[in-house]
Amino acid sequence: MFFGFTEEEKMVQKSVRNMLEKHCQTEDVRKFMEEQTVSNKIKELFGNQGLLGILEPNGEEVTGVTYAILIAQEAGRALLPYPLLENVAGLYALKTCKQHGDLIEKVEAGNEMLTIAWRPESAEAFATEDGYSLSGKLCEVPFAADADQIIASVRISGKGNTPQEEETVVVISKDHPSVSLRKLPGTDETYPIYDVAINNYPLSNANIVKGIGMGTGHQLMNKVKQLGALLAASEMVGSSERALYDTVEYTKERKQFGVVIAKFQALKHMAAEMYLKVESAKSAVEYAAWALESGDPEAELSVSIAKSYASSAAKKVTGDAIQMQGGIGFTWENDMHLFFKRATRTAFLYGDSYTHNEKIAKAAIDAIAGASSAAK
Amino acid sequence: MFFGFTEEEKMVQKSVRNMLEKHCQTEDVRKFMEEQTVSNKIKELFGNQGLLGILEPNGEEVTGVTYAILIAQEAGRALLPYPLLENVAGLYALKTCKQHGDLIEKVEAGNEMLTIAWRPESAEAFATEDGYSLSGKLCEVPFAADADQIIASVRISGKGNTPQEEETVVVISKDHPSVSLRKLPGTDETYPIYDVAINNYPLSNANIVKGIGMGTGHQLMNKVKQLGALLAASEMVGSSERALYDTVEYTKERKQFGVVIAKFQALKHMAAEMYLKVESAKSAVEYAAWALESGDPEAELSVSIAKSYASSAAKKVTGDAIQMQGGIGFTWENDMHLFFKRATRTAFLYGDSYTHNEKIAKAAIDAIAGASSAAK
Amino acid sequence: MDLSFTPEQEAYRARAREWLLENIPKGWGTPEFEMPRTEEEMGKFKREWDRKLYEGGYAGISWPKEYGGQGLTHVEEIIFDEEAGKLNAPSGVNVLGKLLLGPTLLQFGSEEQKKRFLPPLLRGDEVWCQGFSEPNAGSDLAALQTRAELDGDEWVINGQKVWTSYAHHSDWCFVLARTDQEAPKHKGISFFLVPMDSPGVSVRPLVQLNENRDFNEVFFDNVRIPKENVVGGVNNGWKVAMGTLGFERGTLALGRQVRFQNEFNELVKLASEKRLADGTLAIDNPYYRQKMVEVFNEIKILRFHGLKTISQLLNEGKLGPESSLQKLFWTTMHVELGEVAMEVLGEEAPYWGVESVGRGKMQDIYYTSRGATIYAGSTQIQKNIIAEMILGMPK
Amino acid sequence: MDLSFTPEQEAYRARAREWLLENIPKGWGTPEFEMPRTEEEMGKFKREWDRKLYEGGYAGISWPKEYGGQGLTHVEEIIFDEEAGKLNAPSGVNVLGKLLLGPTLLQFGSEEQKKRFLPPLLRGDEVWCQGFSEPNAGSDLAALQTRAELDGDEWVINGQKVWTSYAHHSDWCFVLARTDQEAPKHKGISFFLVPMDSPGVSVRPLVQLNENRDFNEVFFDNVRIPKENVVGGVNNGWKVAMGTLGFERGTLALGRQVRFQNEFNELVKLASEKRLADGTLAIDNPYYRQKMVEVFNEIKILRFHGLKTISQLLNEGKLGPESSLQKLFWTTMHVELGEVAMEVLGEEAPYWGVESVGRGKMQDIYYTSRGATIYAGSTQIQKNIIAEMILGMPK
Repeated sequence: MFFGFTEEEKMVQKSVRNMLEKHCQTEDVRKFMEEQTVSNKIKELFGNQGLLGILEPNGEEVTGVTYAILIAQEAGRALLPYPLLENVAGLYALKTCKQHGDLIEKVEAGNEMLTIAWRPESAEAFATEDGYSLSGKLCEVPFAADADQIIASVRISGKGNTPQEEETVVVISKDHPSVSLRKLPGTDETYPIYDVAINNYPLSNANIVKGIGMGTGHQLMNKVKQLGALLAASEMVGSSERALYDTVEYTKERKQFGVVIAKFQALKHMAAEMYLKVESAKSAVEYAAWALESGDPEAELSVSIAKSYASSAAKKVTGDAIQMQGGIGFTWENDMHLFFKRATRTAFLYGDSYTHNEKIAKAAIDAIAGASSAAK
Repeated sequence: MFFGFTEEEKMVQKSVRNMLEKHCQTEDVRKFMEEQTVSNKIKELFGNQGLLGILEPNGEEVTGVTYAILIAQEAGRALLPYPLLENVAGLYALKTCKQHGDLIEKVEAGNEMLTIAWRPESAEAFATEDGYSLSGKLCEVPFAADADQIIASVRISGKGNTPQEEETVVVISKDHPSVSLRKLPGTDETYPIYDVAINNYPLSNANIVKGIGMGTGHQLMNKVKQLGALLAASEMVGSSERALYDTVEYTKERKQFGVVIAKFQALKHMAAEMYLKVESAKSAVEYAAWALESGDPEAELSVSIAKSYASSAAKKVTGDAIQMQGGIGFTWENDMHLFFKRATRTAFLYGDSYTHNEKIAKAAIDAIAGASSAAK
Repeated sequence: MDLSFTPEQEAYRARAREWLLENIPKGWGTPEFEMPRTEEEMGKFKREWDRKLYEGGYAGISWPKEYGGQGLTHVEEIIFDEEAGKLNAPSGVNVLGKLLLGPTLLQFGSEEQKKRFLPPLLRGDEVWCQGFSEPNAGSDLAALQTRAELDGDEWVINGQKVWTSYAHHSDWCFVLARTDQEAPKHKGISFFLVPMDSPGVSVRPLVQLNENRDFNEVFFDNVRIPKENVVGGVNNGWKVAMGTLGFERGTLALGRQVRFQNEFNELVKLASEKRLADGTLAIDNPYYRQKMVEVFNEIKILRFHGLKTISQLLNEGKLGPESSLQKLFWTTMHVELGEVAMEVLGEEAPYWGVESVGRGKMQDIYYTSRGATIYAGSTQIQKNIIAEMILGMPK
Repeated sequence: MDLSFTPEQEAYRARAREWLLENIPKGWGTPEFEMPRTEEEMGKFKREWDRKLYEGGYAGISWPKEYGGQGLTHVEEIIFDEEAGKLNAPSGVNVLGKLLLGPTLLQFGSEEQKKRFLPPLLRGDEVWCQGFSEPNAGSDLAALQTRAELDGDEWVINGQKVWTSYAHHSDWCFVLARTDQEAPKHKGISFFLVPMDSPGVSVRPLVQLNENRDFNEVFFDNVRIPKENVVGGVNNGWKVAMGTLGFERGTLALGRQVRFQNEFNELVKLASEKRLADGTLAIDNPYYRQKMVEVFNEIKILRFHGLKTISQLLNEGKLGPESSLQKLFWTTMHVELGEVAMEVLGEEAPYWGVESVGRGKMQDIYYTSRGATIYAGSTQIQKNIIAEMILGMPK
């Protein structure tokens, strides 16, 4: 029984934090917001550290999840303008297939960048002479403009009796002429999102990661989505924790009515409630990481709990941080709005609270009800 | 434009408050909780003051609603162990029919007591030689043991093409041998509730208040339920307002850490939020009273808004009052739990928040959606 | 209790509506309408609207005729506000002049001041901004450090203000400054009228988190103004300012309420088109439905509060601390409206586009509502006021 | 991170479960079970259970063998608590002895005290109650006025305690009393062990709002106890008491969590039978469904918090101020559970009967949960502690 982190895990977290405190200050984040191009420095750092390939498939289990949530937490804390989640979860996906060694190497080294199409709307491939031709729309693809390869789950027509069986995970080159992007305007400019339109992309076997009529594509994408949701939850823990602590420090300096405002009980109690939410989200994320890592039967449930709770918590905490800082917290110059907007985006993507709660209801509540009616 | 009360209205409210402050202190309420019998003094007082018959039907409008909410507010403030709502709304029902003059007189004088079956479960009457025979169950009948007459909406079989058309409002004698009672155990012992079972009660024309195959019974009961819900909402305004002010006074006396606890900002802010809720519920009740009184087309909607909002508000305010008073607030000796339990009961009866919100959704939200889709 | 309007008032409403329909710029509120692109053009556009209102007889509706007003009552004022709200009419640039300075001058100003300042204010010739808050005097307004010293016939003002809405469009600013350094902090403050084109006044825009640029910092560097530009007497500025803030918190309730109702209606429209994962519409889903109704109920209750306030103003001529209740209520409700709207949008909440149904309106509510709980007396300050002034809990 | 149990621990779990199944009184938890009718009989029943636990080897699981414990770890303790919780096993009467006094003596007691008091405590021969709070010392515990004065070889205690759970069933009471009137209020307090049958001790039951009669007032009128019945040194009682309260807030988390999970399961059962006005089941209605899941998530997270606490206890040997977080979390969650349960019941919420599905269980949660946010350090006090001790915000 050990609910905590090893010295090695703590060291990795600390080194990522130090690295990002140095190279990803909010000025750097604001610079990204204007230029919308991932800095080479960031790519290089993550490549050099060998952190991106931290997840490894191992049957039903996934190794490295504990490291991954600690790294994602730091990405959230730093408002990292880089698709960390997509590269970490994407590399996991590639590693489930033997033929992508070259790409894996490039991505791990920071020389190529992945992204993931979290919500493929209607992408479907039809057989051609040489393979398949893929067309359709991929929604909510982060950093698509900067990414080199897109991982997506698409249907290959006729390769299964159900849409689910047809689902196949593929990796495609973003720069192919059949691929076009449209940036979705949003408030979180630290993590741009694109719609991707595909018009007759020639798919060959080399593009396949998992699937073709076995339902395994669906299974893999489901696991990748769990990893995405968990890392997103951990990101939110990091960003809301920093919003809380930065705000608490501010209240210790800001004076009104002759005293530092940290002395006002109303603000103390707000801060205590924020702390409660951050710590609770953190426990939920940590537990779910262990569950995924150890192949616990409640792993998927635990991920949904973590994402649902962390989403509500992060919106509330970062919103309250603005309130606690008062007028200054509502200005563009102040960093709080960056945390609030990032938390808001992350809360609604990777499955919002309603969606995960409904999954939980199906898995747990209906089971309890079923057990009790069966017992009668 | 006058959103307020006339001097006369204020005087009536004041006189009821004075009367109840004298004759319905919490010791009196606690005595009722043990004996479960309405005090003759209370019956006599309401009879003498001529307050019970304050509502008068006037086409679609109802006169006297403003007075009625002020009286109900005082009943709530005093935790009055007497079916005020049922007698006021019940007299209104009787007055829509010409033949109940004698009964009206007796009830107004405090010599007989009415109650209302707010949720008739399955009461149905069948034709016999002399009239009809009524059997079935009436749910949630307050003070049934003490009441002389029960007003209920029942179906008269065959007198209409729909159950709604068959609905008929009747008044029946509680003491008839075909009527039996079962007290429902509950936490609010200031307002006991009964299930009433009826087994072949002989209904004659003399029992009819409204209906017999015209759908007018349904309409009347609908109006009576609106009056009940509104008066219940006003009751809750009274009880939560008193819980708030009594608690605020307590915090001005109770000392901890060397100062009166009213100085703690956390308690001040709780009190401010409670005040906001009480005042908002009050505005909603007052507006709805005016709407009913003036036959406003949004009257029914306004009643639902008032009951829904007041229900949530009263539960929260009276619950927070216990919290503000601390350990002493959680004891039986302290009066706060009486307010909390009364507010809880009143919140869930007369239509709970969910039910009224769904009515509002049907009336307003769906209308907005319909208008916008029609506009396309 | 009489919440109906007289036939005369209903006729006024009809005329107001007709005037608005004729005068609101064509296409306003539709995607086709070409909005002014720069802050400067926006200022001009809004001032144009202020001028139209004046010409139409809809400026200073309840103010005395002798100062350029219409000499009607608050009822006509709220009727006009409601109608303007229903049609989502543009707002003018002289909001603070009409809402705050006008009532303040009517209550505390000298006859000369009223005659000099009110008519051009209503005509849209002189736009006003408010110089109250300072970097170190937010919630604790009385801690303000801007100072004014008498030098011959002129006051010399030095200091910095912040959160000054519309300063960049304004001709005048009403400014609180310390005139007695020795007095207790509430007692040495005066209320000044300062031309924005005075030498030494400079304005720096402050961008808000919702990317609005309405707020500014204003710097006063040896700004000289005539001795008589004090309202309500030297060192009496705190009392005047408290009156001003009461106006800020209390009135405008009904016009605002109608605009919230419009926003809510747009949310319902979205919910009636938004398909959930299970294929049903959000509007038919009890979870979203109940949440939306909870907000709807509060929007309605806001109207009731507003009617009560107006009624009190009509019958007693003034507002009490219940204006704090009003401000606390609507700002909290607006945050909830934004949150529920985002929940309804779900995975589409974080981004939007011109082709999306909501056109970013819901996101705008979500972000913008976070400002109103801070400015004009934060939620925390309003709760203090309610606890202390209404419930009598000790400081 | 390793949240699994070893095969040995799993074997312990299986044995514990088996023992519980054999030893929990037959019919316990079913409507047929004949519950003790009087408070006195209830006390006897619970003490009987304490004795059974001792005989079974399930008392003082993590306490040293030399004092009558089992010499195992906190892991076995939580395993037993979880299994007892799953079966809704009865609770004993010596809760405060085991939860608070035992750990306090183990940390602060002399060797003689441990030897004298711990074994009979575990055997169920000596039941303990806690004499901390006073009418004027609730949240401000250090303001206590009960005093103890040395008279020869004895302390003489005078004063009044309140909220003393189980005093009417207890043999001993651990009491905080002031031993130095002159010292600053935290510095003149000592921690005493007082036999309840001493002349001058009297007990008056306090009925709670949920009609429970577990609490009492206890009066000390010239009660004389031996000089050596002080724990942790004279005038050092505040430090000892703070240790005691840490135990109160932090441990027992997992057993409690399982009981909440049981309550939640009963709610789900109700929701799967409760028909709404539109004929559908509450459990299929997204509104109730989402609300229930929100509570479910928090019950699960309570378990994660509990595992973390236990892990800390195992690895670092002590708990920090995060026990406040735990208490704040579960008490708030329990209030929500009660509220959601009542909402699901709807019009049936305010009353119940033996024939109703919930048998009043949900109402019991609704009302009882209002006490836990007050006792053992109210919500407000826990938030103060978190802000000051964890976040470092100044007093």
